Amino acid sequence: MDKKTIVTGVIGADVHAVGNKILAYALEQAGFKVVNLGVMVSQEEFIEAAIETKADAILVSSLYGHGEIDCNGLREKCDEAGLKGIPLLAGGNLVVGKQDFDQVSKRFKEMGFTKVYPPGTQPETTIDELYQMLGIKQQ
Amino acid sequence: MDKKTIVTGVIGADVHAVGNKILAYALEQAGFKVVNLGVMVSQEEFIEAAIETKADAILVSSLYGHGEIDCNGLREKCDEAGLKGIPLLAGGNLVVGKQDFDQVSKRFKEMGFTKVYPPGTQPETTIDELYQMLGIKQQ
Amino acid sequence: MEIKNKKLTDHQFFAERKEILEHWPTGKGVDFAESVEYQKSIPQEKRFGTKLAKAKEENITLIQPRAGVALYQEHIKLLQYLENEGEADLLPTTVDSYTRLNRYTEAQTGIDKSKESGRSMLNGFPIVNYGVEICRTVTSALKSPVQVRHGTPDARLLTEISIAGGFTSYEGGGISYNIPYSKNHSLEKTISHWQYADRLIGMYEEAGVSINREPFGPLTGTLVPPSISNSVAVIEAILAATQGVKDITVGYGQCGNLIQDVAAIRSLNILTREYLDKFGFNDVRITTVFHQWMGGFPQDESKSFGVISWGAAAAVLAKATKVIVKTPHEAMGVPTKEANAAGLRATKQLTSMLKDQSFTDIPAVIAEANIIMQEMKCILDKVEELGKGDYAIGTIAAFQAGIIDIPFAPSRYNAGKVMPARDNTGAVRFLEVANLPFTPDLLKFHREKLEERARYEKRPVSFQMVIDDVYAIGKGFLVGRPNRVNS
Amino acid sequence: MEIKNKKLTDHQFFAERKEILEHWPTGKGVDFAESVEYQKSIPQEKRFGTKLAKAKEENITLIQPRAGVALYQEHIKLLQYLENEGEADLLPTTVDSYTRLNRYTEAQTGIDKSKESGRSMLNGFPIVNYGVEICRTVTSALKSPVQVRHGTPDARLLTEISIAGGFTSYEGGGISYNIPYSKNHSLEKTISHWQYADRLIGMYEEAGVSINREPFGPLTGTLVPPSISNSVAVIEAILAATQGVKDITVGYGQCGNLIQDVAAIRSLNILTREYLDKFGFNDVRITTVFHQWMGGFPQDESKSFGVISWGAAAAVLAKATKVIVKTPHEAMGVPTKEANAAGLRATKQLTSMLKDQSFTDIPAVIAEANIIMQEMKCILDKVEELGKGDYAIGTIAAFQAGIIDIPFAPSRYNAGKVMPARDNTGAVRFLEVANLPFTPDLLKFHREKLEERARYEKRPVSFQMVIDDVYAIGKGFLVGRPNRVNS
Ligand code: B12
Ligand code: B12
Repeated sequence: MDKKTIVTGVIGADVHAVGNKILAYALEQAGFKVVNLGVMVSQEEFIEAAIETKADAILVSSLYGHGEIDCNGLREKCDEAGLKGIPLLAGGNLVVGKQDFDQVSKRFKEMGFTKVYPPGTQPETTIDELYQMLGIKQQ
Repeated sequence: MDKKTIVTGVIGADVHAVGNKILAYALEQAGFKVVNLGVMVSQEEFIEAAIETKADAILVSSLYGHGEIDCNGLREKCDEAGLKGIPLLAGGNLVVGKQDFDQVSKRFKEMGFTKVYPPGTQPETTIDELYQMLGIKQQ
Repeated sequence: MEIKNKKLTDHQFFAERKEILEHWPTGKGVDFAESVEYQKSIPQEKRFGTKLAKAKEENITLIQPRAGVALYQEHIKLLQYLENEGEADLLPTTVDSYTRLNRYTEAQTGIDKSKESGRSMLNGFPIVNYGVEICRTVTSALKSPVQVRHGTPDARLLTEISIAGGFTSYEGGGISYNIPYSKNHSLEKTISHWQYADRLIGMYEEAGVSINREPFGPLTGTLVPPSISNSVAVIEAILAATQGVKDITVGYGQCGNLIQDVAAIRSLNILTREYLDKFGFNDVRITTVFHQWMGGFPQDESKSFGVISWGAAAAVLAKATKVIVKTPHEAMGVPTKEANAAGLRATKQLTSMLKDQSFTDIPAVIAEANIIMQEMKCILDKVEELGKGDYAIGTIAAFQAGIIDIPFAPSRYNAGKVMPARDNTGAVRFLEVANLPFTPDLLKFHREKLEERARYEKRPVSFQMVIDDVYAIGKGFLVGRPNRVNS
Repeated sequence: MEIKNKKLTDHQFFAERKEILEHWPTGKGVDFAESVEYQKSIPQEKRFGTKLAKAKEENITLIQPRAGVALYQEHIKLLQYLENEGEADLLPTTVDSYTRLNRYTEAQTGIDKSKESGRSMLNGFPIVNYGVEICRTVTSALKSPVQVRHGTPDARLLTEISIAGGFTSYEGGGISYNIPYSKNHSLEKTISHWQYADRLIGMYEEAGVSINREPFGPLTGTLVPPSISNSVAVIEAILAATQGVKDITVGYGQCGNLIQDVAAIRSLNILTREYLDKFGFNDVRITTVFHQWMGGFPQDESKSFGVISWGAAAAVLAKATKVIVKTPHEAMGVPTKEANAAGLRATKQLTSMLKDQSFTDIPAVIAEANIIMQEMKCILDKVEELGKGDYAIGTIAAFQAGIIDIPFAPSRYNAGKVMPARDNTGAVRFLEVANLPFTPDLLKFHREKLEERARYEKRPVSFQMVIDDVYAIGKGFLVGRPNRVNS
C-alpha cells in the first residue's frame, strides 16, 4: 500500500518546535510520508504544501495560545484552493489558558476542523487516529 | 493587679502535647497563672481544677478530631458544679476534617462555649483575646 | 510487673490470649489456625513484606498514605480511591483514637453517630468493633498490601483481629506507641503488651506466614533528634525479633535538613543491622520508612505541597524503602480523599523522578551519619548496660534515668528534660542534653552548633529557639529565627 | 550586514533610534531625558537590581512568576494578586507572541477581541500597543520591582517603551531571544538589534539609572546541556557589558539532576565573572536566575507541584539569586492567577525553608562544575578564536560551524545536530556532540555516561533515548526508560 502523506506544522507566530519535531519523527516511524513545515507556518503555506504533495491530511499544531485566531478561516481557504474535505486536525494547547476542552473542541469544529485534540495528546494516540481516519490497517 | 488564673488542657483521649506545652508556656510569659492539666483530660478534671484554683477561664484544646463528642455537656457540668458563666474557650482542630469554620464555631457555641478558635490560632491571638475577655490592660 | 526480653512461652502466651479475646465480643471471631490458612491464601503481590523486599532490591521508594474513616464501606472506597487516583503503592488502615485507647464503647458511639450524620465522626477505622470478617472484606477489596497504623499502647486484641483480618503489616511498638501516644501507661505494661503482639506475629511467621512489622519512627514528630528515634527503632527491632518477628521496617521522621535526613536513614540502616546481627537475628529482613515532616504544617495548601515534596525528595535521595505521605490538608484536619490523593501524586512524581539519584554516600552524609551512630551507640550501650544485657529491662531503666528522653512526649514515664533545637543549617541538635549519656566530644559538637546559630541570630541560646523552631515550618521556615532576622 | 562587538557610537544609535520610534505610533511617546527623570523617581525598593543585590548579599533566593494578559487593568490586578496572594518577590510582565514578532496590528486585534470576549485572547501583555503611559500606570501600581519578559528577536521599540514605562529589568539577548524563539531571523540582525537594546540601557546607566539585564538562560527549555546554555549566557553578558550594561543576571533552566543543576549555577557564576573580568568589566554586577523545569510538564496539578517544588529546592540549594516559578497549570495553558499564586507559594515555602542549606561546595558538585567549565571553555575559546577576539563575529561564525548548537531550536541559523540525552542518574549529557569543540576526554566522558545507561536499560544508545527523555517528566520520570525498565 502507498504511504499516506501528512502535512504537519505549527501555525501562526508559534515557535514551539519540540513537539513538532518529535511528532514528525513518530509519524515517519509509523509509516507515513511526512511533510513537516516546522514552526511559524501560515495558512497559505499549509495549503500550498498540501496541494503540492497531494496530502491526505493536514495536522495543525498550535501551542502558544493564539490558535483560535490563527486557525480561523483555514477551512474556507482549503475549500477555495480545491482541498475540499481534506481532514484538518488540530492539537496542542489550542487556546489561552486551561479551558473546558469540550468547549474548545466545539469552537474548532465550528471553524471546520475534522478533529481536535487536547493538550498532552500522545503520539501513539495521534497515530492510531490517523490510521483509523485514513483507513489504514495496522500491522 | 492579681494574676488571672487559666486552666488549660487537651480534652478526651487526645495526646497532642506540643501545642499544649507551648501554649501554657506562652500564657505564663504573658502574665497568667496557668494550671496546665496536660493531655487526656476529662471534663471532670477540667471542672475540679477550675473550682480548686478559682480559675477565671478554661481553655480547652482538642486536636485529634473527636472534640465535638468530647466537649459535649461540659457547659452543663460547669453550671451544675457552680461555675456558671465561666468563660469556656475551645481551640485546636476541633472536628474531623477540613470543615467550614463558621459552622464549627456555631456548633460549639450551641454547646455553650464562649469563644471558638480555628486551627493554627497563634499564641499571640490567644493571649490578646484573654486580655480582652478578662479585662486586662496590656502593658 | 517483671518483664524480660525473652520469647514468651506458649504457656504465657495462651494464658494471656484467652483473656484478651474476651475483651470485646469480636474477639471470639479469631481462630489462629483458620487465620493462618486465610493469610496463606493472600497472593504474594498483596503481601506487604514481599512488595517492600522487591522495592529494596530495586532501590526504589514506595509511597503510602494514612487513611481511615468510621464506616467500612466508605473506608473501602477511600482506599480504592487512594490506590487508583493516588497511585499509592502501599495502603494503610489508620485506626481511630478511641480504639487506640481500648474504648470500644465510645468507638461504637462514633460508628453510630457517623451513620446518622453521614460524615465520619471518628478519626480512623475502628478495627476491633468491626471484627475479623469486615476486616477481610476491606483487605480483600484492594489491589495493594494493607497495613494497620494506629498508636495503641495495648494493642493485643487489635493485633489479633488485624492479622486474622488479612492485614499483612502492622505498625507500633511498646515504646513508640506508648510514650508519644499515652500519658499513664507504664513501659513495663506496654512493652509486655507488645511482646504479645510480636509473639503473635512470630507464631504466624513460624506457621509460614510472614507479617511485616514497623516500629513507629517519628515518635512525637516534633524536632526529635535522629539518634533518639533511631535508638528507639533499634530497641523495638530487637524486642520484636526476640519474639520471632522476621520482617522489620525501621522508621524515621523527617527533620528537614537534607544531609541530616539522609544520614539518619543511613545510620538507621547500618545500626539496625549491626545490633540485630549481634543478637543473632541475621535472618531478619530490614527495610526503612521515611515519614514526611510530622510536625506542624503550614495552613496553606500550596505551601503544604512544598513541604510534602521536600519530604518526598529527601526520602528518595536517602533511598528509604517507603515514604509515608502527608496531605495538603494536614494543618486543617483529616484530609478528604482528594487531598490525600493529591499529596500522594505529588510524592509519586518525585519518588519516580528522582529514583536514579542518591545522596547516601556523599561525604557530608557519611560524616553526619557517624555523629548519629556515635550518639546511638552511647544510648544503646547504656541501655544494654542498665539492663545487664536485657533490652526490655534496660529500656525501662533508661527511661527512668532519662537515658532515653523523647522531646514533647505526653507520657509521665518520659523524663522530658531533653530539649532539641535547630542549628544554623536547620539540623536538629541538642540544646539540652539532660541525661543522655553522650561523650564530651558530642556535647561540645552540639554546643558549638547552637552557639553558631546564636551568633548568627544575635541572641543567646535559649528555650525561645525551641519555641520558634516548633512554629517555623508552619510559618514557612525551617530554622525559627527571631523576626528581625527572618523578615 | 557587518557587526562587531563594539559599543555603538552615538551617531549609529541615534540614527537607528529615529527610525525605530516610528515603527508604531506609541514610539512617539518616548522621551529619553524625561524617562531618566521618571526612572530616577522610582524608589530603591522597587528597583530590580537593588533587590537582587540585597538578596545576593543575604544569600537568599527570590521568587518570580511569569504573567501577562491582554487588558492592562486586568494585568495590574493579576500582578497585584501575585505579589499579595502569591508572595512574589519580583514581578514580571510577560509580553504576548504577536508583539514579540513586531506584529502590532495583530496584537491590537487581540486587545480588541479580549475586550469583546471578556477573556484574554493574547498570551501576554502587549507593551508596545499600550505605550509609555499605560506601562507607567502598571509599574507604579505595584510594590515590587517589575521586569519585562518576552522572547523578541527585534525588541528595539519594545525596549524603548519598556524602560521609559518604568520597568527596571529587561530579559533577552541577541542569541537567546532569537534561536529558541524564531525561525528566520539571522544572528547578525538580532545581535545588532540587541546591541541597540543594550546600548539604550547603557545610556540609562550613564545617566545614573541602572536597569537590570537578563539573558534568557533556558533557551529551548528541553534537555539543553548546561555548558551550552551557560556559554550563551556568558557571551550575552559580554555583549551587553560592551554596550555599557552594568547589572546582569545570568540564567539556567533546571535539568533535574540535583548535582548537575547546582554545578550549572556554580560554573555559571564562576565563568561569567572570569570572562567579564578578562574584558575589563570588573564593575559589572552578576546575579543568577534558576528556572524551574522548562520542558514539558505533567498534566496533573499535584504532580506539577512535585516538579515545581523540586525546582524550588534545587534553586535554593544552588544559591541562585532568584528562581522563575512554574504553575500547576503549566501543561494546560496560561495559568489562572490562582494557579500562578499556588506555584509561587509552594516555591516560597521552600525558598525560605531551605535558605540555610547549600550544596554549592560539595565535592560531587565541584567535580561536575569542573566538567561544565571545561566544556564552556572549549566553546567560548573557540568562539573567541573564530571571531579573532570579537564575540559578536565569533558567535555568528560559531553557529554557522555548529560550535554552538542548541537542541530543538526552531531557527534555521542553528545547526541542530547536537543531540542531548540523560545519563543513568538523569544528568543531561551528549548523545551526539556533532561539531562542539570538545576535547577527547570530554567526548569519552559523555560516551561512557550514556553507555552506562544503555547497559542498565539493555538497549543501545540511540535517538529513542532522546524521545523518551523528552516525554519523561510529563510521564512522571526523569530518565526516559523503556517501559519494561520503568514499570
Ligand atoms: C505532631 C502531631 C502528632 C503527634 C503528636 C505528638 C504529641 N504527643 O504531641 C503524633 C504523631 C503522635 C500524632 C498522633 C495523632 N494525630 Co496528630 N498531628 C500532629 C500535627 C502534625 C502537629 C500538631 C502540633 O504539634 N502542632 C504544633 C502546635 C504548636 O500547634 P497546635 O497543636 O495546633 O496548638 C496551637 C493552636 O492550635 C492553638 N490552640 C490549641 N488549643 C487551643 C485552645 C484555645 C482555646 C485556643 C485559643 C488556642 C488553642 O495554640 C496552640 C499553640 O500555638 C497535626 C497537624 C498539624 N497541625 O500540622 C496533626 C493532627 C492534629 N493529628 C491528627 C490525628 C488524626 C492524629 C491521630 C489520631 C492519628 C494519626 N495521624 O496517627 C493521632 C492521635 C492520637 C491521639 N489519641 O491523640 C489530625 C487531627 C484531625 C482532625 N482534627 O480532623 C491532625 C490535624 C493531622 C491531620 N490533618 O490529619 N499527631
Ligand atoms: C518548552 C516550552 C517552550 C519553549 C519552546 C522552545 C521551542 N522553540 O520549542 C520556550 C521556552 C521557548 C517557550 C516559549 C513560549 N511559550 Co512555551 N512552553 C513550553 C512547554 C513547557 C513545553 C512544550 C513542549 O515542548 N512539550 C513537549 C512536546 C513533546 O509536547 P507538545 O509540544 O505538547 O506536542 C505534543 C502534543 O501536544 C501533540 N500535538 C501537538 N500538536 C498536535 C497536533 C495534532 C493534530 C495532534 C493530534 C497532536 C498534536 O503531539 C506532540 C508530540 O507528542 C509548554 C508547557 C507544557 N506542555 O508543559 C509551554 C507552553 C506551550 N508555552 C506557552 C507560552 C505562552 C509560551 C510563550 C508565549 C511565552 C513564554 N512563556 O515565554 C512563548 C511562545 C513563543 C512563541 N512565539 O511561540 C504556553 C501556551 C499557553 C496557552 N496555550 O495557553 C504553555 C502551555 C505554557 C503555559 N502553561 O503557559 N515555550
